[in-house]
Amino acid sequence: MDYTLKEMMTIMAAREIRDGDIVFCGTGISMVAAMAAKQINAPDSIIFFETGAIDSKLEEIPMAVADSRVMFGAASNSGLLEAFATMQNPNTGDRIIGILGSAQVDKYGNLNSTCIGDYFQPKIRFSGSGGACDVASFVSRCLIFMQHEKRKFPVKLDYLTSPGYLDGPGARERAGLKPGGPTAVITNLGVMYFDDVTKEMYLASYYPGVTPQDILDNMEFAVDISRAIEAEPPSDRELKILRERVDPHKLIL
Amino acid sequence: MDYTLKEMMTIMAAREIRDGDIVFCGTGISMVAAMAAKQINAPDSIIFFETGAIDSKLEEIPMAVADSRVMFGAASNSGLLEAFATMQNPNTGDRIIGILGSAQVDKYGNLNSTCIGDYFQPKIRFSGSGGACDVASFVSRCLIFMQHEKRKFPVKLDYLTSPGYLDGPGARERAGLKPGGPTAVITNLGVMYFDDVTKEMYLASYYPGVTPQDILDNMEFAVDISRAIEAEPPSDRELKILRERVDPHKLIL
Amino acid sequence: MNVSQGKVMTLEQAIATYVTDGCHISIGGFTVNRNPMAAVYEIMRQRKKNLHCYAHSNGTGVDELIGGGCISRLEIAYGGNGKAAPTCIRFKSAIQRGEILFEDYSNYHMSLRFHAGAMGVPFINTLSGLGTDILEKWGFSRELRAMDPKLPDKKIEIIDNPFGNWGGATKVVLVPAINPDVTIIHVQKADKHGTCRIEGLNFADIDQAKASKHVIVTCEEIVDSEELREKPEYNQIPFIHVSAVVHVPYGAYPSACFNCYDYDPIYLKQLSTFAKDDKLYKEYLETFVYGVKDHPGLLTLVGKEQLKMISADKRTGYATGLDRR
Amino acid sequence: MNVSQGKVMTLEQAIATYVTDGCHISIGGFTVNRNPMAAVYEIMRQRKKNLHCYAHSNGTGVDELIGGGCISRLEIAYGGNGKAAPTCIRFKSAIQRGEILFEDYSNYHMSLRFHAGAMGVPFINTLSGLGTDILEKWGFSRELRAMDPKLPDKKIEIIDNPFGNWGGATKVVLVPAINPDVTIIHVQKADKHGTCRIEGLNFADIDQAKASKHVIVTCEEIVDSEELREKPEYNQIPFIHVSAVVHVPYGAYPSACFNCYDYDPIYLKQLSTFAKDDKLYKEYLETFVYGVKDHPGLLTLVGKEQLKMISADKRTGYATGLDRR
Repeated sequence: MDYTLKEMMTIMAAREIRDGDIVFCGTGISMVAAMAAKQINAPDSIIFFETGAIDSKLEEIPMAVADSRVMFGAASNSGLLEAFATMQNPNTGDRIIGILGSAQVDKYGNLNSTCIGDYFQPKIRFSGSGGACDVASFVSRCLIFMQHEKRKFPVKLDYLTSPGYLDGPGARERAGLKPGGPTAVITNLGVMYFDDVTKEMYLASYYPGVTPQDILDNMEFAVDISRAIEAEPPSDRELKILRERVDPHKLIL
Repeated sequence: MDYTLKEMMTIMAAREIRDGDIVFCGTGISMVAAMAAKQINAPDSIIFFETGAIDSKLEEIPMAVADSRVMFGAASNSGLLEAFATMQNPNTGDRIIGILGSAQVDKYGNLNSTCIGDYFQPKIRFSGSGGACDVASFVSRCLIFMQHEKRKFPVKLDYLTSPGYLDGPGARERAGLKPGGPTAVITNLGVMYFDDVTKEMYLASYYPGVTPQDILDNMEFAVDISRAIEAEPPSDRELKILRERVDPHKLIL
Repeated sequence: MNVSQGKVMTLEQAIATYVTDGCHISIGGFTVNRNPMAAVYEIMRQRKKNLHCYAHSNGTGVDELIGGGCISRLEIAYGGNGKAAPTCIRFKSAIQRGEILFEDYSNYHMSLRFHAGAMGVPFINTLSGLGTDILEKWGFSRELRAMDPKLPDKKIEIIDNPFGNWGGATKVVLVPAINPDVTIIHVQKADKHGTCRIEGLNFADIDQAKASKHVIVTCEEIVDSEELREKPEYNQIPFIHVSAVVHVPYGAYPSACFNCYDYDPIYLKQLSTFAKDDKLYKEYLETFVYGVKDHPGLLTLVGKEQLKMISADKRTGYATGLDRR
Repeated sequence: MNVSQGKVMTLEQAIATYVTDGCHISIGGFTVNRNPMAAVYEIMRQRKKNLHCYAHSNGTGVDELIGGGCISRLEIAYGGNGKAAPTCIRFKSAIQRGEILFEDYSNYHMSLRFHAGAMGVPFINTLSGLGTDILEKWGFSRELRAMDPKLPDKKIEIIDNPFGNWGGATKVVLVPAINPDVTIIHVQKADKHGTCRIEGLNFADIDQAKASKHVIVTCEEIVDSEELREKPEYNQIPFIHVSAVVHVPYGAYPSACFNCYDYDPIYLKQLSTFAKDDKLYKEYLETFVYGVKDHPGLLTLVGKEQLKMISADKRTGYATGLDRR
């Protein structure tokens, strides 16, 4: 079956989600990925929003994390304070996997969603952290959605909004953060993981039709490509569920 | 009309409550005093419990601040965290008047509700602070109910559970507490206020049939009696409301 | 029953009384939901200036206040609106053009700062943001902070954990309390004394309200106190915190109000087109904000058809099947 | 729908699994309301020992656990029960005889400590207790604290306000977080996954539950998830925090459960008489606690008449006109 890049990215993210995971979702593709995981490979995962909704039914795709669609049929509706406490909490925090997007990511998985240029007089201003910095600070695993473009994978971020591995091994702990950190960067070309020892990004898989060199050409910094394999494209079953059950009105995909 | 000492004490306390006051109540006579004030002289006062009930209807007298009777018909039922925040809050805290009981009170209005004797091996152990220390720390005015007995008005407390004026003028501020502090000590013999300058307890009024000397005889420390007047006994109206509407079943009085 | 007589007033009166030029303000809601939009537009119509605004992710409301030129200083976690405008457009341009002073936080930072304000403590602590520029870059300088008694001396402080590594933390970030002069929230139900019942997510409305000196509640419905008092545990804000109660049906429009109506995708999409062009946005303001007398005036302009389209389904609380492309 | 299958179990099984000798425990409720009494009595029947108990004002439940010899260390704000026993009697005698290690806090201190535990921060701050012996006198010595990794190094810490006198505070008290091994609460309604709806005051149950590694929920009724999910904003504890769900009608008896039944003034009065005399209390335990197989056994002993007497009035949520002298 043919598939779009967005569908590929969604399925690659969904596959990272496991039964029992509590999935912190943003809007857009991250929400679709979480919904897809629940329908396809992790029925016992729990979708959860920073606005305070837990295990929402999501009969329709929400367009924002405060959309009334996240409130309907949830196990509990509370507020921001409770939602972030759930992430910082020693017992529930470890079960959470965050899904984030960003304007820039560096080789240690640090994210910038604040601005391009000087912070005080930016060339481009983005929305800012929202809950991203909090999630990245607290939870043990994070998936990051990115468009693979050179300027989005810079050597140095214009602004460090959300902590990845900061400046390398042990840096999170030295800064006072919980261990954990980013797990995977999922782009329109491939998927990158982080090395257990160096905490640097490396290419784990590239999509059919993409070469590792294509990927390197689209980043400011180089990554190890020696471990890369070609990614398994979405199966017919995965695509069918995605199209028919998750986003039938093509609101996001 | 004849009246009991308990009725006298209740009315003396009720008269200290003003319209607009948010009254923090404990159990027993303090609750009856708050209920009486609302029926008699301060209809626009608000009764409030550390358990989180605000403006409870109190169709029946509760026997504990967690009694289901405080939950019925309240404006809001929350929990301890919200209740104490209301007292520490800069906007609502100043409107609160606390009513406390205690095993001992010293001349600066500090209270002991923890133990007699050594803290670690006490001769008598009491219930401990509960919310008393919190209320005494936060709110701008406090009424204290006491039985007038020598051992209950000691020169030095066995344990300082709830802060009054600590060791005198400026001590609360030096300790880091909010200004405010105890307003009146209401006993079975009379009512004591605190001097604006020295922060020491002085006799403000004695009940009909009691002399200032009777009161001094029942305290370890001496207080200024030069400003004392005879207290106005409960009026017929006050007594009628107290008996017919506040505690018709004589659960407390 | 209580001292809260006389809190019910018109929106015009409530804004004129409690929102003064230069005051510190926060509004309730989140991105496209339960923003007190009627109040926001009234603030704009009354041409309030130099507001110091505290926002977590208060979306549309904050963006319009910026667009209307009402805000001069902004503490914010997220200037976005979901799909309608991933980055709020007037927010973005105001910052890029250097028109407002701004300072960035995370959503949890801002929630905790309101929580600290509501609790009456000077700060609260978290592990969020250690190692990031959110802690490093201060939008308000030390000099400005030292001069202005309404600003804390520092944006944040990091201290070592005085309890060793208790709780698994070696150090913590302290964020200072916020106590706004006024907070405006929009709720489904309130009584005339100001006790509120919020349906659906409460976002940070409760702490925002309790942290504030004055609270203006706009509501879909003013209900009898007795009705709310049948289930006191579902009334999140007791009347003691509230200064003004205003009955404003569709008071969150064009943002959503759970169980009442959805956000209006047509209005929001149009707005995001207008907002991208100064001239168009000016025309939009002249027509939709300054050009109407009050919120009912805006609703008339929008038309019954469009309001009917977003009316909430009883079962779901939103407009099921609404065309949101 | 989620990973919480298989949480429904018997009370015997839940206590045997999650309450182990020496573990750190807290129970829900306040003085005479919503104490998880069925669970308390089951703990006593299973002869659990050396529990480290965290209590604000958990009244009857804590007093019985002390009476049953289950508790060796106690952090507490208030050992009292309202009118039935202004000072809890077995608590009082255990302390006077030096039978347990204890440490005093205020109710807000304990609430904040659970709140910090639920939030995942090492401490939280307040102005309460400055200048008092609650901060001065430590029940657990520095030596004991240094030896036991489950205790913080210090009872409390006082620090200067790093933000000057922001918030009107020059210094603050820091109280360390509590993260119990297990918390037991009794609620009116829960689903089989553990999502809870508490009616009436929640006391500190929510933070106590969220701060704990394991949570045992006993409930009057196990209801369908769909029923609870119709009003998610009224479900205070989502299932992700809960380990065990046990259906125990009258599970708070002899304490009250709002909307279900009142406290039993006869039982409590009798209990306070028994508790004052070691021999009588021993007989009481043999008959009412160890002498019955389970909670239904206790209820049978008490008798239907007495239960009927305390059954809650639909309008008020308590037993209107109950003879409570």
